[in-house]
Amino acid sequence: MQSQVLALNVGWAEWPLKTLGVLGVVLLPAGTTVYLYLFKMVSFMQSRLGPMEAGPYGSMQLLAEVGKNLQKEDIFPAKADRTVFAMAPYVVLTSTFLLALIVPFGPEAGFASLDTGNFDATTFDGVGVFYAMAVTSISVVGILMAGWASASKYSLMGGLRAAGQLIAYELPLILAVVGVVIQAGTLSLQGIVYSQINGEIFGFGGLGLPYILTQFVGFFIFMIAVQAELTQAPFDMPIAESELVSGYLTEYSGFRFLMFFIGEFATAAVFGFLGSVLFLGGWAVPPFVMDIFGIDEFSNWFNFIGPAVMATKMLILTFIIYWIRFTYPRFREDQLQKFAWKVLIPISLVNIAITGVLKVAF
Amino acid sequence: MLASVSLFAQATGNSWDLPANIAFGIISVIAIGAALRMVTTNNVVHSALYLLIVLASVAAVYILLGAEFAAATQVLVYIGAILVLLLFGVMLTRARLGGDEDLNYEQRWIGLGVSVLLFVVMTYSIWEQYGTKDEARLVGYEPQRTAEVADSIFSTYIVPFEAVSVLLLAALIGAVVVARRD
Amino acid sequence: MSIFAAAAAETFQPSDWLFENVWIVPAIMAASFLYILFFGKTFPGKDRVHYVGLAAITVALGFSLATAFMWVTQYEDNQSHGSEASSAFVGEGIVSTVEADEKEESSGASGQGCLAEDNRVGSLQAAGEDEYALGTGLLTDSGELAVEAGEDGKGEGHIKAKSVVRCLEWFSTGSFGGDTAQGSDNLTFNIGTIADGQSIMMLVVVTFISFLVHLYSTEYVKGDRRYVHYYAFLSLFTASMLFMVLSSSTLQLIVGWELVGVCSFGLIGHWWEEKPNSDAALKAFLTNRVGDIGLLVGMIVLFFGAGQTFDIETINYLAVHDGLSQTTMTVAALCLMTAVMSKSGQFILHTWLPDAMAGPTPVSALIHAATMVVAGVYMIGRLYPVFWFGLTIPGSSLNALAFVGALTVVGGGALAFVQNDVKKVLAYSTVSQLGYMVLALGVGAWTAGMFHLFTHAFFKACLFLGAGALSHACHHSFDMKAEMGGLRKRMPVTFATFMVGTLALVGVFPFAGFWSKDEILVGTGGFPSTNANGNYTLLLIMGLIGAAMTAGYMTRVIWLVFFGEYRGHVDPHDPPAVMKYPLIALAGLSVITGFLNFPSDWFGGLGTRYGLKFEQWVEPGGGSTFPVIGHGDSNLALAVIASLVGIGSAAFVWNYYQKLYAKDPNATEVTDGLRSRNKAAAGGYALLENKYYLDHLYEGAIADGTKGPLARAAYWFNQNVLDEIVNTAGRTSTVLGRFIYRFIDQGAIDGSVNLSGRGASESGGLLRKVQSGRIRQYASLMFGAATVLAAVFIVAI
Amino acid sequence: MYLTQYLLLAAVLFCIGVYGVLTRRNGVLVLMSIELILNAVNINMVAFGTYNADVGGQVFALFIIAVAAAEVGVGLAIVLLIYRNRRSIDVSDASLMRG
Repeated sequence: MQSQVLALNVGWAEWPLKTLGVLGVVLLPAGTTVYLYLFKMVSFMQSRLGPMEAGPYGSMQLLAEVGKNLQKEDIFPAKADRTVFAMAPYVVLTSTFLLALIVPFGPEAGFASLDTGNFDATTFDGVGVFYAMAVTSISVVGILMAGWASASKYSLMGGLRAAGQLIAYELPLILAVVGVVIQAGTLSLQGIVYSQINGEIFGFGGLGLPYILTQFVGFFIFMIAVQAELTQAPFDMPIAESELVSGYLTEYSGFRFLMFFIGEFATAAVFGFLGSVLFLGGWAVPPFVMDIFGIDEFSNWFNFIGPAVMATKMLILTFIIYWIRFTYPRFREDQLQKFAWKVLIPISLVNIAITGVLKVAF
Repeated sequence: MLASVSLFAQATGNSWDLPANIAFGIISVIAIGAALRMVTTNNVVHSALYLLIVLASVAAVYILLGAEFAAATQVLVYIGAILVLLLFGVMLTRARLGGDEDLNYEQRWIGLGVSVLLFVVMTYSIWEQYGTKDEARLVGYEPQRTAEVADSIFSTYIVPFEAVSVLLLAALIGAVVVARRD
Repeated sequence: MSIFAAAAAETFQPSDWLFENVWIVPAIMAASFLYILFFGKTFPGKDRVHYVGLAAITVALGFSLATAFMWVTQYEDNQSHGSEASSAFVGEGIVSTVEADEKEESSGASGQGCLAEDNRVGSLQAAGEDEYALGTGLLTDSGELAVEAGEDGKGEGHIKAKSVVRCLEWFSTGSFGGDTAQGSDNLTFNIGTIADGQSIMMLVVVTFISFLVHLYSTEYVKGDRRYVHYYAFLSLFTASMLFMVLSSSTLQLIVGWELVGVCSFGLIGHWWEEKPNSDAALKAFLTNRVGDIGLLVGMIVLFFGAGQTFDIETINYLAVHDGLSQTTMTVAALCLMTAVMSKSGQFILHTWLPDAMAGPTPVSALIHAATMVVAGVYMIGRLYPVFWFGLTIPGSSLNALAFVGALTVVGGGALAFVQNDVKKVLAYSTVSQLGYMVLALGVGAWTAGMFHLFTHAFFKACLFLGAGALSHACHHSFDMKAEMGGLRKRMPVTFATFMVGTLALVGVFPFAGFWSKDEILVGTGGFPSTNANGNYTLLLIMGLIGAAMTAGYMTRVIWLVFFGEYRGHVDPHDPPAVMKYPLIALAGLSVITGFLNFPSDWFGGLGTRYGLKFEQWVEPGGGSTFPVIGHGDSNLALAVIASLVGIGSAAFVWNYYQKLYAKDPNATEVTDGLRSRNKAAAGGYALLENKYYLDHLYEGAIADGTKGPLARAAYWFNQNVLDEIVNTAGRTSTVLGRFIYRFIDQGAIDGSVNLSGRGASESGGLLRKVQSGRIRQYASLMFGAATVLAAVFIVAI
Repeated sequence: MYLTQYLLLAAVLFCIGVYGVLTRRNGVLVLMSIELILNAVNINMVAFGTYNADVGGQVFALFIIAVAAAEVGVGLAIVLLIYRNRRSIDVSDASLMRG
């Protein structure tokens, strides 16, 4: 019974702490990635001077940007549907927060566990991954709301395009993860981490078995789908500046624009967390490292090291996301849809079939 | 809100009833209010958004009932797919901003009468059958495990499952055939 | 160490990842097939699609070689470790040996979960006694074979490897009622693999020949109109052949069997635009259908006979341990024999095989010489106990299988003399050699049969690919009388490899065929002091006649193709490298593979140390799922006689053509020879030329013979019986109808119909007002009515 | 916790859904109301499943969700078709089947 309702098994005193924790998990990586990648890395990559004025080496630039956006006037377009217009960014952020809620950062470090059944680290059951995929899809509604309520045809077109794209890439995202779920034999995120720790590569257990090795097809599809879910280039058709003048974001400014902006980067970070749990072994370090230090995967140490490990892996994955974003030109709308339906989905289905056969065979 | 529920949970010695009842009360008030607004509002998109609230509340009810997989499916399919599809439909047909006065049928008393009658009959029969009888109590129930759900779908309910998959395919083809432009 | 040790041979369970996962090999080929099928046409430049097939077969070949290597290594390791153990067993005598065997058995069974454990262990006590009886060196009543292993010293001290079986549940059914081998009510069908010497040997043969054929085909079918199709079928064929070879249940075997049949059909009819080709494909398919019915019936008989199981090991186990009644086995074996006769071209169902040469030559080499046609032989080997006990002629120690084989040896060989098409000569030669294999299995020389299968695959593939090279050079013709001759100097490499293949086929020392054929002849036991199982003097003589025939027709081919004057009108050359190297590789193997199983008493110490390796590696271990099989002693005198017979026959034919050449350099046959002078000879020639009139028999006598009378009978039945019934019925109903129309229809029925029609029309007019067409109104009515109905129920109940 | 309260919640939602179906003119809104009805049914399914400690209820709720997805797909296709032909999705206008 305790495990049943995700929110109720938390002592009441933990609530403020956990709330702050979720805020931190969503906002800190968002800020980090914005600063590291959007300000600094892209400047290096594109050989141009990035922000250098605010603070030493431009380190205060982030605060300056936030401050600038907070100061701006909160504009509602004249014909806009004010309630919906105001609600839209919150809906998008809700999706991100709900997603961040279930990421495990250590054996017991996490905000909410959706696991049911036995908790003895051998049989995990629950709806973790499925929940993650489900809450991802909430953001579509927020985007449609933003597009519609702005009372602008650019926004509407951008919103519809974004929704179409998000729905189209939701499928490969889910299907890519199914391979991992089949291999781990559980939907629980914690269970997936443990099964990667306990995995063996041809009898060699020193590395565990990060599923990126066996599910590399799934990993590629996952990363591509994430790229599209985040509407990052080359999948940034919905906010195409040159033709849709920023799509569904056209009419947003100031604080609400900031919320969308944070939502985008925070979602990237949370997907980075999710990707590292699913494919890179989560909060764990390779078992041979554990052996060196004489600890095992149930050790309390991991409640402290885990978040750092996760952050490292997340930064690697988000690096890839932004690297691709700043490298490739934009897809055309029909190419984008074709790519999802005719390439990614068939490949991921084949991947699932092969994974299933191999799971039964080995 | 949930914090207060949790507080009650501890105050009552982890007894399930009180916090769950409070949670249920809050959820049902939200659900019923949103549902009422959904059928009365004059704005199609607002109506769809109220539906979103109802659907989310229903998902919460599922969690309260220990059906977590159904809850996740509710969110994924209803909110992620069906509602988005409905919004698409609204926007492709008549996404008018602001109110729309002729959304309702003039003679709404017929509908009102039928539904009130229906409500009275259903409430009466439910209350008559279950009421606050002891055998209607939900005590100490376990959350239903996802693995069990999967097992029973692929063994006991395999035939309905296959039928549903065929139905989905048929609906897919049917929708394409009906809506294509040629 | 003697009788006892050999009778209840110790076994060990090889353990390796490769044996557990041999399914990967067919899976690779199946993946390649699917890839070529779906993406072949859109492959970047579809004339390069062979890269896919080649890559797949290379990986598969690597896997099979690794598997074979691992098998051999484990075996050899166990010999060095296990020799002390085996001597320990001898000291304790038979009882301990059997017990050890039993332990092995039960642990093996529980480890794999394929065999019903209780079933197996329960009957082991009896089994032990059986083997004891066997050990006394007598023939038991059930016709089991006693072997005197002590004297030849071949099986001594060798610990056989147990097969590695791996099963997964394929599907299970509800109860059929009654007890099943699985012990429960539900029938479970397994899909799995058997890795043992036999299947691994086939794995290597199939992948190796297939690899060479893939390579060879890149040149041979280059620019073909169905290049993609061709490679897709090659992959599918390899996959399904391997699937069949590795199958652990008879159901799976049937699937593989039919799949190779389909591939054969598709490849024979590869150029289906030409009528003879599609006819040949149809003929092959239909002839095989005849056998397939036998296969199905046989397998079903075995399924029920063995207590509702398809598991091959279980069936074999039961067959060895009296678990199957003699009748069951006889019926099953006879039915399965039909399948073997059709697939492996045994006399009288061999007729499709020569016609199958309509397919592309590399395919003939792969399918119709080296692999698919031996599927039947392989099945006999796989279900050997069933065939062995089932086909034993009651009251004698003779086996019917052997006679079928011997008949095929001679019958097929004779036909090869009258063919002008070099591929058809080879096809009949294949028939004849398949006869040898079946003969060997029939006389109880299992190893000799399998060994001949093994060597034959290499040299026959060599010959076929050589024939392909000839045709490639000679304007796509196989007619050795019209288009060839004197090619020795023009195509030296082809000549050399073809010659090696021929020598191996004829059985000249030290080529491969010599060793395997010699073993078969020894195995018949007809020659004095060979110590073999049976005493088939007649069959030995037929085998020797077959050897002579082989030498004769192959000499004829060699002379007509490579000697004399060139009679064609193009300028033939040796083929390009991708075709040449497979030939050379196969020729090389045709020389050396024979040494895998040279007798242990030859070449002094070399023989005892390195001889009979094939036997040790391939032969199944233990008496639990396999009848105790015997090995005849090699006999130098028999080898010399067989060689002399061959050489004599070759010399005779050579002399004939040499004389002919002296008379007229361009002649290919005498016009005024024996045939024109002697009526009997002419008759014999006509008989051969018309292939014993078998095709006429099938078409004229059986097909037409049943067609005509059947049609006439049906016509008569139709005219006199059916029509009469129909007519009478018609007349009666006319009379009846008139009556009914007048009195019942017009009066009663029409009246009521009109009345109800008026009623409906008027009530419809009333109800019409409700039909407003408004969905909302309908919905309101529906919900309202439902509510009212519910309220009524609540109140009423 | 009583089973009754879930059933009553479901009954309320069901009746609201029926009211929506009966009073809305917009085709899409009618579809939404039908979704509401289906959700009410699903609550019943899951509640009875939990009540009887049987996953069957939840499984059938899943089936109903799948069927609802199919229904919305086809329903919206029909609505779009009507809109394309008549430039209106008022279900009151679609009364060609008048007797």
